[in-house]
Amino acid sequence: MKYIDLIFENKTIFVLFWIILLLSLLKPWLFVNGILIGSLYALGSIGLSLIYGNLKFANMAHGDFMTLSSYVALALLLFFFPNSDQSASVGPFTFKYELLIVIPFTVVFIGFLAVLFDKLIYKKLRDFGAAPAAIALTSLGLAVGLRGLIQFIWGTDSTRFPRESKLFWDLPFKIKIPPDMFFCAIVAFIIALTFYFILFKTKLGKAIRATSDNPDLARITGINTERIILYIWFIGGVLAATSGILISMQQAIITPVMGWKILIPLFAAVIVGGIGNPIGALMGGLLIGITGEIATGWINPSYKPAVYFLVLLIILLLRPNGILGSKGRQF
Amino acid sequence: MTKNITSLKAKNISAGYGEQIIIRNINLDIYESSITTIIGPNGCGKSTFLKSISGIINPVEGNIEIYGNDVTNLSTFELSKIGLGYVPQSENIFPSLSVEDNLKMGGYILNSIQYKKNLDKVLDMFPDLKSKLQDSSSNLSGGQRQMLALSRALMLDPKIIMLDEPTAGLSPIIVNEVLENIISLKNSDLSVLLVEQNAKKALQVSDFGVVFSFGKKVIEDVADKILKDKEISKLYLGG
Amino acid sequence: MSSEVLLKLENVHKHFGGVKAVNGVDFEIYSNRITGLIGPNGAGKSTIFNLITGFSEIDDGFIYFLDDDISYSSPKKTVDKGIVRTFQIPGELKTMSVLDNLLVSPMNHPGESLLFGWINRSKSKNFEKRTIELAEKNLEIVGLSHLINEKAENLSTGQKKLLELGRILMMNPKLILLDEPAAGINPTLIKNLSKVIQDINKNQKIDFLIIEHNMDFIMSISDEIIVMAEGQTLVKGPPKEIQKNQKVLNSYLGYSQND
Amino acid sequence: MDSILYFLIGFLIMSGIYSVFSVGLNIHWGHTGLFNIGIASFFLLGSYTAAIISSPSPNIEKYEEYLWGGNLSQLSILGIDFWFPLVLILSALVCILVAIPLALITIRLKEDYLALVTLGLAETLRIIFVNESWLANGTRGLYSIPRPFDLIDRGNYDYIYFVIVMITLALVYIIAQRATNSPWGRVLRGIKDNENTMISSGKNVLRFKVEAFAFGAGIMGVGGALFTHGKRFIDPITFEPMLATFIIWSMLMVGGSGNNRGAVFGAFLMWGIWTFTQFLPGFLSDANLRFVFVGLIIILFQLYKPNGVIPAK
Repeated sequence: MKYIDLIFENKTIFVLFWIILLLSLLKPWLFVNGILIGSLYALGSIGLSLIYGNLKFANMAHGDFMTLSSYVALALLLFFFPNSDQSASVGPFTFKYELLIVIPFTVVFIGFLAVLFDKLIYKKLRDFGAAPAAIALTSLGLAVGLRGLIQFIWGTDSTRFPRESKLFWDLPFKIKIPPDMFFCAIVAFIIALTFYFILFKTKLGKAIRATSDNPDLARITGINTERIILYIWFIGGVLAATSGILISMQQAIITPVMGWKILIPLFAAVIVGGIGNPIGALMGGLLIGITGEIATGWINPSYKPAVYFLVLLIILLLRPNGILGSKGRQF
Repeated sequence: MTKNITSLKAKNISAGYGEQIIIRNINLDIYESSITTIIGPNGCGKSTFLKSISGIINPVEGNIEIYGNDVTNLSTFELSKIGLGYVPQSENIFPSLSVEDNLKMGGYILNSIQYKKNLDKVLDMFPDLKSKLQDSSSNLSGGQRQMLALSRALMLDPKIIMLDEPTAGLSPIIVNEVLENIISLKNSDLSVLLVEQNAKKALQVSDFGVVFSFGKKVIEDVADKILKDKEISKLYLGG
Repeated sequence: MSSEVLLKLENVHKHFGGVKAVNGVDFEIYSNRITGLIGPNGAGKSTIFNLITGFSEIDDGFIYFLDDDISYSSPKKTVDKGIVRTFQIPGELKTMSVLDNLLVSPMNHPGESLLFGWINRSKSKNFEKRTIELAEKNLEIVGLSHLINEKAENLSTGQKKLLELGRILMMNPKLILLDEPAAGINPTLIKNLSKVIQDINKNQKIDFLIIEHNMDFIMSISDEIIVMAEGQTLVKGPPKEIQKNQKVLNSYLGYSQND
Repeated sequence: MDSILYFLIGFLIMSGIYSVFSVGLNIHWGHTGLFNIGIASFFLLGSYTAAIISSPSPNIEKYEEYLWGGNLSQLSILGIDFWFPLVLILSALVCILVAIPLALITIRLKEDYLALVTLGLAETLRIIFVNESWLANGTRGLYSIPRPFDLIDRGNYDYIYFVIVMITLALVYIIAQRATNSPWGRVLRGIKDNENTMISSGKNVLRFKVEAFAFGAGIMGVGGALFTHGKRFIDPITFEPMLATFIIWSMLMVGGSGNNRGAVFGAFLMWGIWTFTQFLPGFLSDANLRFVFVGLIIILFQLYKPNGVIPAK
């Protein structure tokens, strides 16, 4: 409830909140779509926010990790289940059950890959105390390299997971939901909640927050902060991978630039929610998703990225510390 | 009262930040069940010395031994496991965690039984904290913060504890309280290494006094002698 | 020596979260003097500096400088009025030469405007020439002339403090705030520094407010001492009186009443 | 022999154009520490401005003519020769006008926010030019952009353009060099070294940063205009971040940031590597593999040689 109060504390945010609410009453189907898509943005931005909040730099490679995980999942699927094209799909959904088998492996693989990159790259930068912008620049280099690698291996054309066409669910108020979208949103919420539980209720989560508060002090109390940082990367990688795969499932398309293109809404969500604040990131993701979808009711849908950019600018102008800002609970 | 067992031995320590060397060739022995206080003007390298012992900065040269074992190259978290406690001067609690979680982090490497035991012990020592366990630690007063920082360090049952200006910014009554706590630490067989700006008061409770000046150890003696020495008090105790 | 009120603080408050860093400070300092500001760590001395210079915003109270209200002035405005400061950690510009460190300082350099600097090159050049002359003179005053082309990061801590003083002199100040100028520098340089500060005070009629823990230094150099404790002013007076004052001895110098 | 020379001239033209961008980025990152990862925005703005003001509105006949190689120099409406410097200046101005409000919003905030805003701007501008086909012919792009000083036959024109690019580069270099060596540039270095000291010296740090951002953006605009008249064809895909942003970053990393000479050197070196690796055998010449290389260059230089090959003095 604390967060709801915070929204009402600020007049501008309050007005914007009502505008979005009113617009969504006019076209409720867009609002529902926004929540479903926003939940995926939320998942991606929680991972981004975790790294931003704890390692104090904007990780430009987060999006390309998302892309990579989709391609890795597809590669594993095609390698182990070459016939998944013919197999039956799961329930009302379009994807095949084999995909559900490969996802955990992919996710763990990407988690370890993030840890590996920390050992190879970020650890060195930390050791000689590089500035946040210099670390962000290095992550940009990693993003470029990863995308080049993806395009080199899998080509620049788009692809998709094997799927079977299914009917949309028809609900009142012209609301039409593709079943996949619903599935992905539910999974995203479950993972976001799990992550919240890990961060606030477990010892590891508290150690992560302690390390982020004050790494020197954490070391003094006997916490192996380097290992904590590896956990952070692993969790960040897992969150990136899950959101990447879910987005590819939901949008039924995988492209080498999908991760890069999603960086702006993700960062916008992180900043809206206050950097390092997981609940903020969740709410920010939803807000960005809803705003983007509702905007498509009135303007050309291909301008959605521009809408995200506009939201980012407005937030930076009005509340650069996010809606929840420093008042919200930090990692 | 002091036993003659050397618990911490710093041999020829030089350290600093980056290229800048702040302390040079410092030798210092700390004994079990004793309080040693380092005094000296600001910028003389007292805090740097504690940081180099605790591994937050790596000494450029020199050796550190704890109960005869060379620990020079151990990292900070490993040192805390083998019994070196350290309370930095400022930023010595985790402000985003509750009081209880701060203590939990203090006992991060303990199992749950050990943790409960140590928590009870620490709360007995600082009963003020008991009622505030669920509070956010950022709302504590200066004195309570200092107590939380100290109890956090005590969660690991350290054998040696280093305190960097524990009385800084506290009102005189609380200063006395903190110093009494430090005496009781010594009585439970800990070796205490204290860095203090509040030199006279600290020396009054100490067994040994050390004076740093410009990154060097200039005087080391029994605390009483330093207190009585006219020359020293004129130079360093503001008398 | 005639003295007028230079800087006046009235009931100044500043809180950080629940911590009352400055809790109702009142004092005034007079011109033609060096004033020392002492007190235990955490007494709020550095916060006072930040409030005077606009680096942090005052919660409550007033600050006047030569009868102007500067309570809410930005750092730039206070510098315009003639108050300049140093930081506890010397703020030298590492990768630049000693001379350049001084040259960036003066205000309203026409060459520092991207457009105007191009249009009116001769004016900019003249100003630069005068600035260089002034910088050389000021380096002489602080005794760093021999290091004029050295990179600032290669100086010792003491020399950095002198450099800082030289940099500040370029701004034509009325009042200089020094934050622990003697910390971490060796006794010979401290003597040197006191002499430089006293010379500047006498010859250039620039006043000083100095935070310091080194008692010898501050007592010998100051005309007046203000003692702070727990965010409030405790006492104020000439060094001789302060050294005898029981309140100060209790709170700061560490004597107990029985001593 | 001739064809090799011709190829070399083409290479030098592109290196020169990229040098302009690299010098512009150096004003941002090297001298002031502004993290701009949307060079593409100013690349695009400069290019489209130059193209729109100097070429006639596109239509089918002209497109045919363009495809079949009609007499292109006739297409100019402005008499491009005389006005060419003005085209460059206008391109720079448009970039500056966009850069200033953007900088005002973000520069007082955390340093990485600028990166996000420039990144978002690049993507937004690209979308605008894709969708608003009335503005610049949408995805079909603008073609038959006139060439300045088109005095000789088509086959040898590149020699002339080479001279134009080199003169422009020299001018940009001198301007950048003078600005960064002036008292103005000295304040920028001061801000990069220690912002608090500069604030306490009474400098309006925000103003200096905004000026530096606008200045660098203007230089990038000039680069964009040069690119347009060299390539003679632009469409939104030209401004994908790989070749419009990232490679320029790798150039500055290699050459050494904070130093204009290094920026130019890095541009020539990286464009050389980029160009000549396409003659490598087999998969090694794959463009995507070369993108991996660009990424690696950025990472490795950040890790092992953050000051580049020619570090600042």
